This record gives sequence, structure tokens and C-alpha cells, in this order.
Amino acid sequence: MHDETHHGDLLVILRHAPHGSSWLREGLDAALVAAAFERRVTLLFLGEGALALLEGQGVGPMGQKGTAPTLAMLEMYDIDRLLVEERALRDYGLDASMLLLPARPVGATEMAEELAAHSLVLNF
Amino acid sequence: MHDETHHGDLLVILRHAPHGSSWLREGLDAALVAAAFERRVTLLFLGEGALALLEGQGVGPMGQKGTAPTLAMLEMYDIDRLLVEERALRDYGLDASMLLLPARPVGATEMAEELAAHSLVLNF
Amino acid sequence: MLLHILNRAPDTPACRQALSALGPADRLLLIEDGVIGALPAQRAAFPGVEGRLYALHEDLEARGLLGRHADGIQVVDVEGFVALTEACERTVSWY
Amino acid sequence: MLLHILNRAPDTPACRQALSALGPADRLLLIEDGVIGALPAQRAAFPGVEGRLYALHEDLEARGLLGRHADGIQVVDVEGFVALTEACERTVSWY
Amino acid sequence: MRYAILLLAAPYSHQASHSALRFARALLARGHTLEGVFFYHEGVHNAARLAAPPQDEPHLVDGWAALGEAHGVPLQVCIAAALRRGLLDEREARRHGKQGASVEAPFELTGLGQLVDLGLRCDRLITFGP
Amino acid sequence: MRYAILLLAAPYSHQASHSALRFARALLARGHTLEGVFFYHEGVHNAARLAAPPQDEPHLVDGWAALGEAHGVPLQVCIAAALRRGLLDEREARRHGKQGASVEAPFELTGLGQLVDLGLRCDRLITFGP
Repeated sequence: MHDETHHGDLLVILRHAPHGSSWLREGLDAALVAAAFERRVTLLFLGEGALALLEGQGVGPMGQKGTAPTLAMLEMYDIDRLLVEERALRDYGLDASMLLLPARPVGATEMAEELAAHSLVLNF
Repeated sequence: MHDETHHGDLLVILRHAPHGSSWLREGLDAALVAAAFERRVTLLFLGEGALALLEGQGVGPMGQKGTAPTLAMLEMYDIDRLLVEERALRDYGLDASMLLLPARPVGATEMAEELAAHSLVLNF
Repeated sequence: MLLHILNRAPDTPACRQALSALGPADRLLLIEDGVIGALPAQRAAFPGVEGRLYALHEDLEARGLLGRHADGIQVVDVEGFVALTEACERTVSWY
Repeated sequence: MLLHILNRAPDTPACRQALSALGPADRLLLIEDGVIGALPAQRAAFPGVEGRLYALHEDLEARGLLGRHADGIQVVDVEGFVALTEACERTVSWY
Repeated sequence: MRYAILLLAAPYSHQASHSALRFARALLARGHTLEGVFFYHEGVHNAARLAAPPQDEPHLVDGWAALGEAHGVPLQVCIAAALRRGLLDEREARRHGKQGASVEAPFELTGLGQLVDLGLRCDRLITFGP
Repeated sequence: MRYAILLLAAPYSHQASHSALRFARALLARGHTLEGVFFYHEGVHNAARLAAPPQDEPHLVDGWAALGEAHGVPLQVCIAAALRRGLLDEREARRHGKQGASVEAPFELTGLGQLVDLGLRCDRLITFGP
């Protein structure tokens, strides 16, 4: 039913850094729920969202859990297609060795292709 | 009690455009209340806030009143010290003939001086 | 072909991200504070989007921007907004 | 001398506005998402603020940025934050 | 076509709720169906039954409720996002040992799975953010 | 010194409420006084008595209430901003013909004049925005 360029049901775009707001957590929750319903999910970490992948995050100063523990669970939910904006890695000086999880860097052209290749895009 | 560089009690900075959010309205409400309590108030329209001064605004598509009627009341409240960021006028291509009310354009240096010259700064 | 919906002004991360994810045939609709990008002085903010840039009539009007917007921007009302979502395969919102 | 408090990343209108309103002796404290500006790769975002740029320890730490921040940024904890507000005449928050 | 709306912004603070309600009315007027409105993130505040805006402003909570009842549109509020933000129906209030409720029908508290379901089942999902 | 805090952001959606509460505790620990916390814009949601966050997360509404009671800090909620957003005490609920209330003591609904008064009366006003 799907053509060869179809990468999955759901693309969740995460554009916010951890701890500063609930966007990242609420975006990840949507991804986990979709995966639990056996949907194929791709995550795209865009702009500040790339910082979600940084190793060494902790709890917040008031004991807020943050999102690193959720990222650690992605594999259990079979969410293994992780993309990260190339430009964000450059902007923040991040390289693969500093990331919690492997994510494939993508440029603008590839991002547009990913948006076109999913049945549903949720942008957080 | 105040030195000569003291421009008034309260500086209210308005950084949001009309209609898109309640920031502009809630900032103006704070300014009006302060004026009603006989405080001297300066308004600084910064960034997108400069668009609050544009002539020809109307109600929103759902009948939202917007903020232009409130601006028209500023004089009644003796709020007549209006500043607008020079750069914002340039960014949006605005000139004095397009504005509802006269506001004095200020550059970065003057903005810093204004912040220093008021007893209280509220940033909306 | 996708419809991208932008409700933020040009100098925001949301606008940069929308432009960077825009496919070559995708359309971009400016709504709410996004219509600030319709000002002629902001023209340089949307390179390569000629003929594919739309702005919502009602939101231009409320802000006093109707008639002050740049040439080449297609103005649609809310019915035209619905029509754009019909014509495009999917929508992505940037806020 | 004022203390400016910024809780947004460098590529936002809030950051541009804070820098543009910063007096020559004013101090700038990065908190919450503002500490993203403490990354060495973002150094160019704060020209002319050498020696007057601070970042909140707890917010760096929660994000994994402690030890990864640029030289020359002074790291203060929440007690240091209070001390900065004591030392400065007034504070202005940019968000 | 079958549409769904995802609303992520609170009323009054942002224009997004106005835009979403207006878009909903317009799509129905063009003969489409609206299979559901999902309220997530700060969008859950659109279900605040105690909202009391000034009388010369649009009443968004009532606007959604009227639309839902007139066209049989489910108004689904993410339960996890709502609880954190003080939006509880009577059942959840009891479960959390609180008196009173801040959400009532036709709004219904439901899980995020409904969002995924709506999004994949409908021809179009339109998101309105803050 | 005499401090005041202006909080403009909702809890859970933004970190600002956490930052503000933490700053409040720290200034009290350094021997200053906190003359009031003023909740405006989306900050009014910090007074939502029905908020039910997960038990492993900080409960900000309870946190403010405890701080207010322990140190005699007035917790002032802008009434105009609150009514629009569904935050009413019993008196306002009755006035608007609604059953129940979403704000209770030690939070108090009050006018914006209190913010101006606090700001000009105290040595320092610190704003926490979203």
C-alpha cells in the first residue's frame, strides 16, 4: 500500500530544548503513544530540540525529571529512526560523541523529503 | 528627590504585535493602571511592539477588539511619553505618517539610558 | 505538495525552521503574527518562495496591513485557507 | 548598573532585544533556555559583554552544559543570582 | 473530506484558539466533516468551564461547546496535559481527592492515543499552536 | 532588602514558575523579605487549586501556598487575567453565576494596582516570564 519513499506513519518534530518548557516532553509522549499503538515513528530533532540528545543531562533544580529518561526508553518502543538537523549540531557545536543516542544528521532538502514521506506530521 | 535624568516612575516595554497574543493588551493595562494611580509612565514600543502604533487596525476576525482603542485613550491618562525602537521602524518600513500616535524613535544607547532612568521597568 | 502554516514573525526560530523544511513545491501560508512577514520591508525574509507565499486576509486586516503588503503575496480569506488545505496533501504548522 | 535576565536562546527576538537595551556597565544573566547561549559555539552571539556575562549553575547542570560552557562566563548558583540582584540597582527580564 | 484539529494554545493568551474555531466553522461551511478537536499542551484551557471573559469578547469555551453540539464534533482533551494544569472533570476530581470540577461535557478527558488515531484516520489534521 | 516577584508563566508549560519559586526561597534564605508575589498573564495558573501533577513532579501550587503561609507572603493574582482564564474564587464564581471555584486562599484575586504598588514600594522586583 505504501510506496518506497514512505518512511512511516508519524513524524514527530521536536524543536524545544529540555527543561525550559513542556514542549519536548509532550512531543515525546505523543511519539511513545503512537509507538505503543504499533505505529512507525520517526523523530526529528530540529533547532534547540537537538539539545535533547546531549549526554549528561540531569534533573532540574526542583527535582524535575527532564526528558533524558524518556529518550532512554525509545528503543524499547521500537523508535529507532532518529534524525537531527545538521545546522543545529553546528550551531551548538555538538558531535556524535556527545550524544545520548545515535541520530542521523539531515540537511534542509532531506527534511523536506521526510515531511513529505510520512502520513502524519506533528510539530512540537 | 529625583535627579535630572529621572524620566518617571514606570517604563513599560511592549514587545508584541497586536492581535496575536494578549501581551500587548496586558502590558497596556498595567500602564493605564499605573497612570490612574498618578504614576508617570513611559511606553517603549520595541521590536514587533512597534506595530501596535500602525494606523488602520481593526477588530479581529472573531470580533476581538484589539489594542488600537486603548492607544487612543493614552492621552486621557496623561501617558504622552512614547518611544519606539528605530530599528523596528526600519525593519517594518514604518514612518511617522503611518502611526496612530507620535512616538519618538530611539536607538540602542538611548534605550539603555531609559531603562536606567526609571524606578521600575515592566517588560511585556 | 504540503501546506506550511506560519504564525510567527520573520525574525523567529519558527520562521527559519519553516523555510528550511519547505519542499520545492510546498506552499507557505502566513497567519496571525506571521502576516508581519507580508510587509514589503520583510521581503528578503522569504527567498525562493515566489508564487507560493500566501497571507490570511482577516489577519492582515486586523493589523492594518491590508493594502500595505508586498506584491506577489496571495491574500486568502479563511475559506481560501480551507481550500489550500484541500489542495495540499498535508499541513505542517510552525509556531 | 542593571541586571538583565535572559531565559531564551541566542537566535530569538528576546536575546536581540536584551543585547540592544544593555547599558555599557549592565550585567547579563542567562537562565533556563538562556543558558544555551553559554555554549562555546554561541560565543559570537554576545559581543561586547565580556566580563559581564553570567549563567545559572543549576540550569547548565540540568541540561548537561556544565563544564561545556565557554570560558569567561561566570557561573552562579541561585544564591549568586540573589546576590547579583542585590548588587544591581534594578533587574529587567527578557523572555 | 474528513478533518481533525489539534489545538495547542490557551484562549485569550494567544490568537490560536480564535483561528482554530474560525477555521473549524469555515471547513464545516464548505461541506467537510470535522471528526474531532484534540486539545493538548496549553490548548486544554479551552475546556475551562469557569472561564469568564468580558462580555464584549468572544467566549471561546462556549464557542467550542456550541460547535461540538451543533455538529456532533468530539471535543477531546488530553487527560495528562489537563490534570497538570488544573483541568479535571468530576470523575478525575474524585480520584484526586478534590472538590468540584473544571471541565464538563461536551468536553471529554481522553488519552493521547485519540490524537494519533484522529491524525491517521482523517484526511487532514490542522494544528494551531501558540 | 524588600523583594517582590512578578510571575507571568504557567506552571508545567514553562520552567519559569520553578525558577521563581526557587528564587523566592533563596532570597528568604539570605535574610531578605518577600513583600508579595504577583501572578499575571499566564502566571495566574499557578493558583489553580485543582492542579494534579504526577506525584513524582514538584507541585507548584502547593509550593507557593506553603511559601506564602510560612513567610506571610501575599500571593496576589490579577483578577482580570484570572477571570478570562477560568480562575475564580467563590465570590467571583457567584458573581458570574458559576458553580464552584478554582482559586482559594492563600491566593487572593486582586487588581493590577497592587503590582504597581509592589514594584514601586519594594527595593527589587524580579520578573519571571515564559
